[in-house]
Amino acid sequence: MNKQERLALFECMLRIRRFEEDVIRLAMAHEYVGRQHLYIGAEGAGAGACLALNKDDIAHTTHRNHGYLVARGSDRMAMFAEVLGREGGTNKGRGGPWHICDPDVGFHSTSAMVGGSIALAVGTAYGLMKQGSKAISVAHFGDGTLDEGIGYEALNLASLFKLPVLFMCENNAKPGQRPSSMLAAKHLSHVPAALDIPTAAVDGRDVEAVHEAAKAAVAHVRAGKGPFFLQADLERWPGSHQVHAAFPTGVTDISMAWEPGKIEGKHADWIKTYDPILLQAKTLLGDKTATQDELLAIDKRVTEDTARAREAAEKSPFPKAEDAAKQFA
Amino acid sequence: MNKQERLALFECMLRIRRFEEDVIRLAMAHEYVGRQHLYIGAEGAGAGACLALNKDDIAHTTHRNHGYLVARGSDRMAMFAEVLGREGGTNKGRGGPWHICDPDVGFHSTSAMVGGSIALAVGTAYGLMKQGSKAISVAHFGDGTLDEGIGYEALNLASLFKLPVLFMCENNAKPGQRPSSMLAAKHLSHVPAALDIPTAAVDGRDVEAVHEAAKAAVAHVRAGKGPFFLQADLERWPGSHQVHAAFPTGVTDISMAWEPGKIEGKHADWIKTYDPILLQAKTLLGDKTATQDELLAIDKRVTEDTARAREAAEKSPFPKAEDAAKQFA
Amino acid sequence: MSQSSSQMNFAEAIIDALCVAMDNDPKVSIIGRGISGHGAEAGADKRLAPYGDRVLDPPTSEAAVAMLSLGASMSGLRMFHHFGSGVFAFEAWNQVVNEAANARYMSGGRLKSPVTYCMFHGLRNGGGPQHSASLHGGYAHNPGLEVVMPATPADAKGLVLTSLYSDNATVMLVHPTLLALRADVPGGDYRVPFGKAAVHKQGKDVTIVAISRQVTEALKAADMLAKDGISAEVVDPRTLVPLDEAGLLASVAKTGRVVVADEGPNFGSASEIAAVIAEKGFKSLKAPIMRVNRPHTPVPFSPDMEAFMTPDAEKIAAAARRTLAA
Amino acid sequence: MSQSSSQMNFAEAIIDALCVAMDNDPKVSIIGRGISGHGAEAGADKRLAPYGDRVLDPPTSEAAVAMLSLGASMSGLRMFHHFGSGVFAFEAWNQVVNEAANARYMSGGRLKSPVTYCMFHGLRNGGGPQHSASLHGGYAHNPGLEVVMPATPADAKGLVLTSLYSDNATVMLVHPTLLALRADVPGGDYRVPFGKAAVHKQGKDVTIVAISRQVTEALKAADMLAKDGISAEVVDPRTLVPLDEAGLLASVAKTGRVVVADEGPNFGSASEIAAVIAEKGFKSLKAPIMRVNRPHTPVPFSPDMEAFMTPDAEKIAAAARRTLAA
Ligand SMILES: Cc1ncc(C[n+]2csc(CCOP(=O)(O)OP(=O)(O)O)c2C)c(N)n1
Ligand SMILES: Cc1ncc(C[n+]2csc(CCOP(=O)(O)OP(=O)(O)O)c2C)c(N)n1
Ligand SMILES: [Mg+2]
Ligand SMILES: [Mg+2]
Repeated sequence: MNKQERLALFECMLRIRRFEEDVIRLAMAHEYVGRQHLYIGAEGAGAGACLALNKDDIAHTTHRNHGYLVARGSDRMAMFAEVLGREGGTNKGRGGPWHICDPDVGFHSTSAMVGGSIALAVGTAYGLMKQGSKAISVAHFGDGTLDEGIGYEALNLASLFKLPVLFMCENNAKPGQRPSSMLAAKHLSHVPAALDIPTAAVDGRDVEAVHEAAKAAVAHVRAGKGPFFLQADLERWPGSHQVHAAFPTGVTDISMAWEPGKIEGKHADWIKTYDPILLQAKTLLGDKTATQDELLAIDKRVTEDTARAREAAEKSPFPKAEDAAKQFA
Repeated sequence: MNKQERLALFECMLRIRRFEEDVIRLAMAHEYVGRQHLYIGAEGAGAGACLALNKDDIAHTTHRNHGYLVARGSDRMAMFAEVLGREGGTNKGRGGPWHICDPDVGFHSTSAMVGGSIALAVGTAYGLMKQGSKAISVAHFGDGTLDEGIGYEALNLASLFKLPVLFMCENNAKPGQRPSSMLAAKHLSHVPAALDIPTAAVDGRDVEAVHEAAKAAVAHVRAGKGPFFLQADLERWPGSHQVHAAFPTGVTDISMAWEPGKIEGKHADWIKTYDPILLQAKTLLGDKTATQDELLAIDKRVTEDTARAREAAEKSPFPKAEDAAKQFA
Repeated sequence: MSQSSSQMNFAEAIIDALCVAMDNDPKVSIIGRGISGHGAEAGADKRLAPYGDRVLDPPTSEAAVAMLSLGASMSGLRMFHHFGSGVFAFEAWNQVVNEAANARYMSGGRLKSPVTYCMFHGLRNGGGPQHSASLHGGYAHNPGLEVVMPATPADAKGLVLTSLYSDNATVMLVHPTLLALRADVPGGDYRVPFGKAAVHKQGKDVTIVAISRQVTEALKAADMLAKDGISAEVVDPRTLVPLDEAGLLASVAKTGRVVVADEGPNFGSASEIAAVIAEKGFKSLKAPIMRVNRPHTPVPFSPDMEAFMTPDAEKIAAAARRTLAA
Repeated sequence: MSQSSSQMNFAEAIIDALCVAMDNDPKVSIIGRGISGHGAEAGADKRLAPYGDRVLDPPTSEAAVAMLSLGASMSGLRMFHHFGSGVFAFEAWNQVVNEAANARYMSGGRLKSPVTYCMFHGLRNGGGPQHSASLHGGYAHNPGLEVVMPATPADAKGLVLTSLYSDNATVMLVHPTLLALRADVPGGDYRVPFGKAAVHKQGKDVTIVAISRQVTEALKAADMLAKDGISAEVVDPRTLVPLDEAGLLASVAKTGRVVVADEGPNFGSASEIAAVIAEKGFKSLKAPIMRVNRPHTPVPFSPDMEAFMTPDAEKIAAAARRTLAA
């Protein structure tokens, strides 16, 4: 990968991180309704996969969807506005944070039902195939999807009809803490493999490894060889299910990549070992691909853009309450 | 296996065959409502498996359920009465032929939903385990059950919680004719195997082979080693989905086992190659375990018992129509 | 190619509508088999053979297959999805009432979901407890879906075509005992508007609101009543969502008496129609609103018991007489 | 061990009932987690810890897990099964409405199916289109199930215990916004009979029939109305199936005016209650039957829009005034 590509991955992860941090700020500043499902800590998987797609490829995501949309360039002001239920939101405030929808950047319905996105993505793949499109379909989902029978059914349909769909599974199941899946399979990939779907697994912390694996998987699917199951293994971010707005691992300070002494607190180990952004920053510096100043400059730009979008969203109006009863004809 | 065991298997298969033939006669004689799902042709699998169970083991079946109930000694008069919707039926006429229920011989609810029996059987296994019973649970189902997500979920639950359940799968899927399952797996057993469940496959035509395999599988489950998946491969009987009462392969004449010349008609090949009763008759005669007269004597007795039960059922009364609106408190 | 107006049965009318749509629009695609049922009318399906892989026979995976149709519809196809027996669609309940129903609204109108979920419903002779459910009330109860219930071959054709060209998810419920019903059916791209009730018979003494197969029974009941000099009006809403409240209320304003005939259990369509009239038509009511629907227990297999559960012309006529006596 | 009559919140009352049942009967077993919800009341679940593996935390496989509970109940256990958000139970719709609902009847009464399916329902602040469904109307529509909806901590305890000891499958729907509600709750094995409405407030001018959370809103509305000298009676059926028709009709006979308050959409519980009164209570009616329930569209996330969708005291009081003006 050349410098430009690698920095693009870095910037993409930062965009996601700063976006989610601002979602937490919104939740603190406004009487925020609904539960947050943040993408912090999974940026390596999301950025690595999304940057391997073409603009016209269509993805379906779960309720933990912000990262993918930011990665593919959805308007952040409209996304923040949706998080706040404003008329200017991606879904005019009707959907809310779990259902952000942006066909302009290749996102159709996002389902908050475990097992929803994988089956919709199979349907999109069917639709693309029937319409003779060169685009492919992508399902972003977590290991929990394989607990649901519909996840299994969807894999079977894709394999049976050789549909152009990439199954992008983020596995953060972990014995000990209640995992998000309880599968008797010794390895998640045994399920797609049993249904004759080729699989690969990659360390989700390593954005560059994910990106390479995703490019190969996308090539397989685009070549008409049928579905592919790519699994990115992750360590759940301590705040990934938080009910109340908080920064359990603090606001990310990328200089921790070169000043590890700054890392502290009860989740210091997670930050040191699992933060994909700090990890890539280290590699970029390590092999002299980038300087600290370059990384800080990217961060400054991203942070400011994000804040501007958030502030615009906060000022934007709510929809008219009585329009709730209007269907879209 | 000693002579007694082998003849018991033979008689059990005949009981099933003569019962189903009389169901066809009932359907011809009465304005029969509902569709028939007959067990003809699968007797090798049903008899072989059921005779490996203890009386207190509990089974759940699909709508193709007659064979198992007959095999385990359910009162045939009450079964015929249920097929006719009479008050004296196993379910007081409320359930009908697809739902025959007889707890006295170890049959709880039979579901007509594909995927129903397997999941109920897992629940029964859970209940037996919690109550410290030595009995095991059995799910009788067809390959179609693995098309349903709930089939996969049920397998996962059984494996996760090491439940005492035998998965007895009758596989009659066949490329060419529309199969009863459309699974991308190269082999059905890859699905339970992916979920870490031990599996075995056996030729469902060979009642003695099924019986040996079932005994081993039952021993595994009863020993507390968790679930086992046993697959019996079958060739679908030409009438297995018939809408109108008919004898596509004629009324079985066991002397065809020694006078193959009698076999004729458009389904002669099925009769020659796949009728488990004629096949076992040949082996029993071949190794001199039984004489033609012994087999004919068994058949005469079974046929007469069955006819008596059928005639009694035909004379039995219908329930009071208005009782339909009464729940069972 | 579709024929010009001609006699055909209900099953043929549905297939005719699908052929018209597929001929006019390459984006129309079908999932399912046995669309004409398993009886004598099943042959109608043969007309679909020439469309090859535009008709997909799916595995027995109702939930994922329902989502396949929904996802495909979002990506530009117009999907006609047939579940077979409606009870199989229970396996895809979340996918229809919580995914498809919300898809368009939830996106702020940015996504279209032109998918039509079709299925057989109701008491069908020997279905027994697990194959006799009425599903229309349940679908209508979940906002976001359009719910349509043709009672005649012409409406079957017209509602299939209107459903296919609606950008919201639609559920169409067909009573298997209607498949053989023959009548005149308009040719070509014939559409029946949603939310417009059909008055099958004018009358002045009592309004019989009937749905799906009960329309046939209501018309029989009207004939029985006519013999006693009672003039019954038979109104069929045709679509439950949207519901033509004005149409129903207009009839009630004329007659002042109402019988609602629907096969479904309580907490359903008959309840809703009665409730709407009790709220918005109260002033014109001269007598209690009678419902003729199934008793609130599972459906037994035993034939006489099933008949006891099933609304029919006699029961409707008796209810009409009760309102007139009240 | 259960306390003698004492103040506790709704969540604690449910847990108390479960502890009483498990202490008295080794066959009682629980499937699920988060029975007390995710709010401040969640702590109540801690009382279940000592029961160890009599409480099973299942995978996210709603359909098969629902059948696990049903099968286990047939084999002798008394199962309390909690789905969490009711919308997740949509994934097990067939298993509850077509398997559990029919199990006992279909067997001719030979099988028992003592399983209680519990879940959270309704508009809960920010649930958005996919997490705000009302499910009670849908369950009540499918015959064979008993459907119970506690509105007070005492009823929550008493209905849990009655459900556990019923040999038919029961569905219990809990409104998450009620979990913190505190009130006096009887100790020990306290049972609330099915099919017996509770009159929370006597009145003579108008009957407000309210369910679940709407009981609280109806009582607030009654206070508002009292200020204008309007005397409202607040009746809570408590169980939808069986429905205490006589109890509702007795109140209507007294007041002649009715408002039905229910969060659910049309074609549901409010419809059924209105229909029953329009048929069997018609003679006593002086005015149209008003329903206060949610508009028939999906539920938007935007807070003011959600509030617009949600029935509350103001809307109930306004409806009551309309019936009195009519
Ligand atoms: C059908 C359904 N059942 C249950 C839930 C509740 N739920 C929300 S998130 C979640 C865990 C999902 O795990 P996974 O898909 O791996 O995502 P993760 O949270 O691990 O990123 C569950 C069970 C749901 N949303 N949908
Ligand atoms: C949930 C559900 N979907 C569809 C059906 C319709 N159906 C009845 S039998 C059958 C095939 C079942 O195949 P299998 O289980 O292998 O049994 P077989 O007929 O081959 O013995 C189907 C799909 C059903 N009964 N239930
Ligand atoms: Mg996960
Ligand atoms: Mg099969």
